[in-house]
Amino acid sequence: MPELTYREAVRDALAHALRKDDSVFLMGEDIAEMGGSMAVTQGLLEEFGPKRIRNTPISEMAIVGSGIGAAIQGMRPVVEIMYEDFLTLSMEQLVNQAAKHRTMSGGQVKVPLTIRTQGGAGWSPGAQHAQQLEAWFVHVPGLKVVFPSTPEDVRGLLWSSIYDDNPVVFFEHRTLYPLKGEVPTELEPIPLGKARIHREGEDVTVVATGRLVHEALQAAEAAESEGISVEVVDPRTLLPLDEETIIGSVCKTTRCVTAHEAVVRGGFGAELAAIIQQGAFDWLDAPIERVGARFGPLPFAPAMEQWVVPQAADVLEAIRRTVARS
Amino acid sequence: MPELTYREAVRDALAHALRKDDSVFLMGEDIAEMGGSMAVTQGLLEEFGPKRIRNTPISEMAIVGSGIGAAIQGMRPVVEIMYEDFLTLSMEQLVNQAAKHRTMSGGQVKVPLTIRTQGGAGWSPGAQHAQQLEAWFVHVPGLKVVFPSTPEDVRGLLWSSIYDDNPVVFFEHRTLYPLKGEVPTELEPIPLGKARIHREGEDVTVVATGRLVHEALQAAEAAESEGISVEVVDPRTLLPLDEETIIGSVCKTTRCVTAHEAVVRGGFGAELAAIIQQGAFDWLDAPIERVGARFGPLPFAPAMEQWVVPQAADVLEAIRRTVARS
Amino acid sequence: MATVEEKAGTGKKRVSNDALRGFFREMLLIRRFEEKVEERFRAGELPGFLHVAIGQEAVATGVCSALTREDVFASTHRAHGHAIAKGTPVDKIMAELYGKMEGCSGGYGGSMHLYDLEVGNLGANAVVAGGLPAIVGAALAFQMRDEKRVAVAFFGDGATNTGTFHESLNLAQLWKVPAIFVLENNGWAESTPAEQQLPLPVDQLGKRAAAFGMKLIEADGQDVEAVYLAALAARDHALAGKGPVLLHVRTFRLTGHFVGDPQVYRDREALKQERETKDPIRLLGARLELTDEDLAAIDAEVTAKVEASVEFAKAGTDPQPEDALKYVYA
Amino acid sequence: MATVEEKAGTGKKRVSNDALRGFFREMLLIRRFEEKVEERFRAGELPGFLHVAIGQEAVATGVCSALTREDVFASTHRAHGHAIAKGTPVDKIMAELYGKMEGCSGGYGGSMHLYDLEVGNLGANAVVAGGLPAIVGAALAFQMRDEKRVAVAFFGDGATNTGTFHESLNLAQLWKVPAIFVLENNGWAESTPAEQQLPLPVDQLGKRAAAFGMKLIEADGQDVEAVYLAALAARDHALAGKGPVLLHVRTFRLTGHFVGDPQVYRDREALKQERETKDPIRLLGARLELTDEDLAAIDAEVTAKVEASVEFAKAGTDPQPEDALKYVYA
Ligand SMILES: Cc1ncc(C[n+]2csc(CCOP(=O)(O)OP(=O)(O)O)c2C)c(N)n1
Ligand SMILES: Cc1ncc(C[n+]2csc(CCOP(=O)(O)OP(=O)(O)O)c2C)c(N)n1
Ligand SMILES: [Mg+2]
Ligand SMILES: [Mg+2]
Repeated sequence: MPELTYREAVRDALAHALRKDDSVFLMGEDIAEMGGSMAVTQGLLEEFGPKRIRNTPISEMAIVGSGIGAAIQGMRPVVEIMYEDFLTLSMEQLVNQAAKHRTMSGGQVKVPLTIRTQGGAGWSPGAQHAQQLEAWFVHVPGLKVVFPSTPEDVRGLLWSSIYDDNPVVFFEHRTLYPLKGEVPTELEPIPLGKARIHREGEDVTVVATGRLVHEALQAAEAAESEGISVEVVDPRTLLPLDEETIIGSVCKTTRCVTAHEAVVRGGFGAELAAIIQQGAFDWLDAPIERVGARFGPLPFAPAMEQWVVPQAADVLEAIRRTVARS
Repeated sequence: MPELTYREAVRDALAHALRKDDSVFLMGEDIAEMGGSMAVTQGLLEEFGPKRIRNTPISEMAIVGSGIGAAIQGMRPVVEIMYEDFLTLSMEQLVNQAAKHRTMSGGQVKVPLTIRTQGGAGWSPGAQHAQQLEAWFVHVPGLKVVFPSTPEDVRGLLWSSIYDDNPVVFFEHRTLYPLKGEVPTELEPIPLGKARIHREGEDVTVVATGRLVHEALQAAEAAESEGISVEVVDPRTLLPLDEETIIGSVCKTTRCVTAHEAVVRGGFGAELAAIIQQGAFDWLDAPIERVGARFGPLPFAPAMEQWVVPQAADVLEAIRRTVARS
Repeated sequence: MATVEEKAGTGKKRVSNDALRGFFREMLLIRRFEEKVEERFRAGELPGFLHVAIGQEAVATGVCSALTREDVFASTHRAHGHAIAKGTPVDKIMAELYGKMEGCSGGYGGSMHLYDLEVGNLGANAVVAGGLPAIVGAALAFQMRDEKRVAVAFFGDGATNTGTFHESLNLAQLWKVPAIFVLENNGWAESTPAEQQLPLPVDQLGKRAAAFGMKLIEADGQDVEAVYLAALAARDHALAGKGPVLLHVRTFRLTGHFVGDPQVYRDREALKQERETKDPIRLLGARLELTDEDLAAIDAEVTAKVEASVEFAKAGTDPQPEDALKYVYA
Repeated sequence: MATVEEKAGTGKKRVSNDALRGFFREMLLIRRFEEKVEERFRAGELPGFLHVAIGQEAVATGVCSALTREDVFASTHRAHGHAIAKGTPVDKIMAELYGKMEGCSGGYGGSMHLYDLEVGNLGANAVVAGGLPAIVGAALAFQMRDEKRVAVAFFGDGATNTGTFHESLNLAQLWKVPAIFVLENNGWAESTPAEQQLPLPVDQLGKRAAAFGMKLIEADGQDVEAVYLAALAARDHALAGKGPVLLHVRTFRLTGHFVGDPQVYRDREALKQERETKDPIRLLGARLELTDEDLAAIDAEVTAKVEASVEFAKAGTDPQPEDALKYVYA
């Protein structure tokens, strides 16, 4: 099996779709000559030309909104919002338009639009370039929400998102781009709505997303040496959510920790906790612990940033807390 | 004690603040001659004049953003976003600017801004005029989030919001405006962060917000006749949240239902459930049940709308479900 | 499209009298439809939030008559006239207002969300300017696929204050997509008059095109022929690859903002004057020198259509509650 | 403010040579600061995301020299020059870039969030155009309280494509608040050249003012005197109650978009040419006919300041991790 970085895996899925299908095209700020601010789209301009790899003005509403219009007309646009913090500028189009056209039209309209974006802390970006906002979109019927954590997943899920007939908000994590991992030789679609069990375990389930999947795996290793057996599950798709796998895992281990980089309050972990406490009520031996960022805008100075954002150690502590309950 | 409608109570708080304090002024679409689309600000133009009761263009970013700038310069603006669906247009200013200035400036800047808005279903508005989006803002450190359900609360909490030195997103519910209730003769501030126990009970706690407080009270009556004693708690302030009162109540009753009009998935009920399952783990005799809208954009036809949006009957059913668990 | 002839000797274009009579019929149909909506709302039969376009009929008819069935458009909260003019039968529109499955949006949309993909109605929008970006995208799709179609956005003067307006026109012009932006300038945003919401004098709102270097075409929105010819010119321009057009028409809202609006903010005398002098249907009727019998015949015909639409709507099927979630995902 | 004299006989204004020398010193200070930032970033000492304003010094100095301490401004991701020119000591700025408590934002902000309320810096913004609406609000507060102050927003050509820009200028003009919108047009938005992001020719971006009927003042952004005089005129206009001004200056970004940008998208030859012919510091030096000794002396002075700022910053205090949540709420 070949190895790709997370960045290359995204690019590979894009290139495959662009090759296969004339209706696929990309729009976003600086995605052409520069290859995107994260170098994800490098080389695509050369292969596919400026009509299909379109630099846009700084117009987050129009980027998403024109994607909607093109999608309704039968294209499969993949638009990029450079940092997810700037999704705040396209909420109207995402939430009132993309998510609702199908219902409002009584099923006449389809919006096969993919909105790629990225974010995350860990590089001193300050408060406006590091948020993790995926939880908002899980609250919006009509959208799908995907947040892959490995090269294999990001490639297979991006493919499925592009070919899904619904608007998909697709989150990438900035610090994962250089991460290497094996991928199938042939691009294999991964269905939306299937969780992935990264590691089996007996004592506690960690349900983690994005960067925290890797922190959780690290924490699981550490816990192992303390005699705690940890199962790590990545939902990968936040909406729709593979409740069966998640609840099944917790019923088995009887304990659960949720982990994401976003602030805890109002985060996706809340939804997970609510679902799990209901689905696994009779099995749970301890309260579900939530790991996430502390509740403040991200400060610039590295020492403060590091402390605000959750790390493997925070997951490990939560594992210990939940196991300590009898 | 005098009686006011919810609408009059909002107006009364605004008028009091405008009278007391030159730094208070209002901005929003159609709030002047027309008195706002919900007639909340009727009469204020006459008393306070067009410099302080300012009609704005249709510019939700600029309305919130100019409020931020004026607030930083020492004013206490109260801006109105006509429907909370249009908050989607001001998310950038609310989330990246208002909520973060204080931290980003290392404590130099204060943003004493109140953003009033309203929404809610029950009148066939269609999908773009009826969302309940309060949960998003609970996920944003730096904001406060208030959602009162009675005339007394809306008056006292609006006052406190205006005089709070932080940006407050203040939700009103459209169908509550005609609701009458007693209020103290003198306007009494209600501190942000204090829940209200509307009804004491022994068997199950319903934590409800907005319109659902009233549905919950109705459900509680009905449950009573079935021999179920229901406690109804309204957090009133969603951020900060009075966890002590809520958890205390559930520890007492051992069962809990959360209820809001917003869709269940990713809603404020998820955060409540996550907090309660942790804080009351050893007391809980049944999984926490969540009541909220079904997961779809609001359809227009009344029969479908009615079915999507939660009513007293849905709360009652959830109460029964939770009590049925042994 | 109606036939366009040369105005004898002048080199200017004109529309044949026959075509104008067709326009008259359609405008009156819209008027009677809107009046019926007001009436049925007052009778308590229509749920929701309704906005009629009384006074603005010439814009809907003038613009849509210049379009083909393949051309698409997005509308606003004030949507009925556009939908009728683009060819959706009034039966389906009225049924939608009654929330019936036979409605043009299956009862899911309501007055502010009329759709009809078959005739190119991409949806009315209850968010001011909310439909503009999609029109840029639709036009982009046509451009990328080399299709000879235009995409049209209707919106009001109030909408020109939104960031969405700016980003949409800007992108459209940058990429020279075949879009037409129809600015229906009635000088009001709900209760807020031009002076309180527009930094430019109301008649100069066309200057907004300058910010993008966009082609501006202007017409008297109460003169259906002028609107029609302007729309034809705009369409030609867009299809010739010369880029989008801002089509600015001055028009008049001869009723309240929404059905039931007491218009406390509006000068009664001025409104009365406007109703007398700016009514596009009266103006066209006078120009066509319609006799009373002519008029009565046309009126009877369109009124019957509207009455029938109410019957059709009332006889329609109410959706089942559980249908609510049928179309959340494709 | 510098003294303005009449240009002998012409009736035109000019700035005294002494004042220009002051401008020169400040511009060189900004330049040396920015170069030091690049150097320390490459040395791995500076965390985060940095953008320098090399080539745009005349704008910062020209505009800020026309302001009083009571006037306020909002800046962008490219913030250092503005902050220096408005009077924040370089020590405090450098300390901020090092994330120290002595920094002008206490280490909470970083390069893209420089604040200094004392001198009227309301904060740099990492969201393009994110600071513009607040400037309208600040100006509104001044207007409501009858204070003789202006509020200034800096932003780039790329920012003029945002809806936020449109809504802000529109509201400012509608209410005639004393705001100045300084459009630093360097013809690039990151890697995207003017032709790919602006529907107007790059030099005609001032036309955007027409959409609001806003007063437009233009100046050569590489000529500090011109910028200064234009800013003075803008300030007079705004304070006279005549409304806000769009101050459009054409300038040049003589480095990458961010520190470390390999500029793969940029023509090397054109960049070299620009560096040779458009450098505002060289241009001013030539005009002032500074001798080599003059130049060396000024350079030594500002370089020493910058070196000292690095020492100051390195000797600063790192915040404690738990300080992170100190200012979430007031
Ligand atoms: C973004 C947004 N803000 C506010 C509203 C409420 N609203 C509905 S119609 C309207 C006025 C629109 O004015 P204009 O664009 O001129 O259209 P007109 O009603 O005159 O046809 C307003 C403010 C809305 N629907 N969407
Ligand atoms: C809303 C938003 N979109 C995108 C970005 C990413 N970004 C940062 S700077 C920049 C280019 C800005 O161009 P311009 O306004 O001309 O300023 P300049 O960098 O040329 O000084 C972009 C796209 C951002 N910070 N904010
Ligand atoms: Mg209007
Ligand atoms: Mg630029």
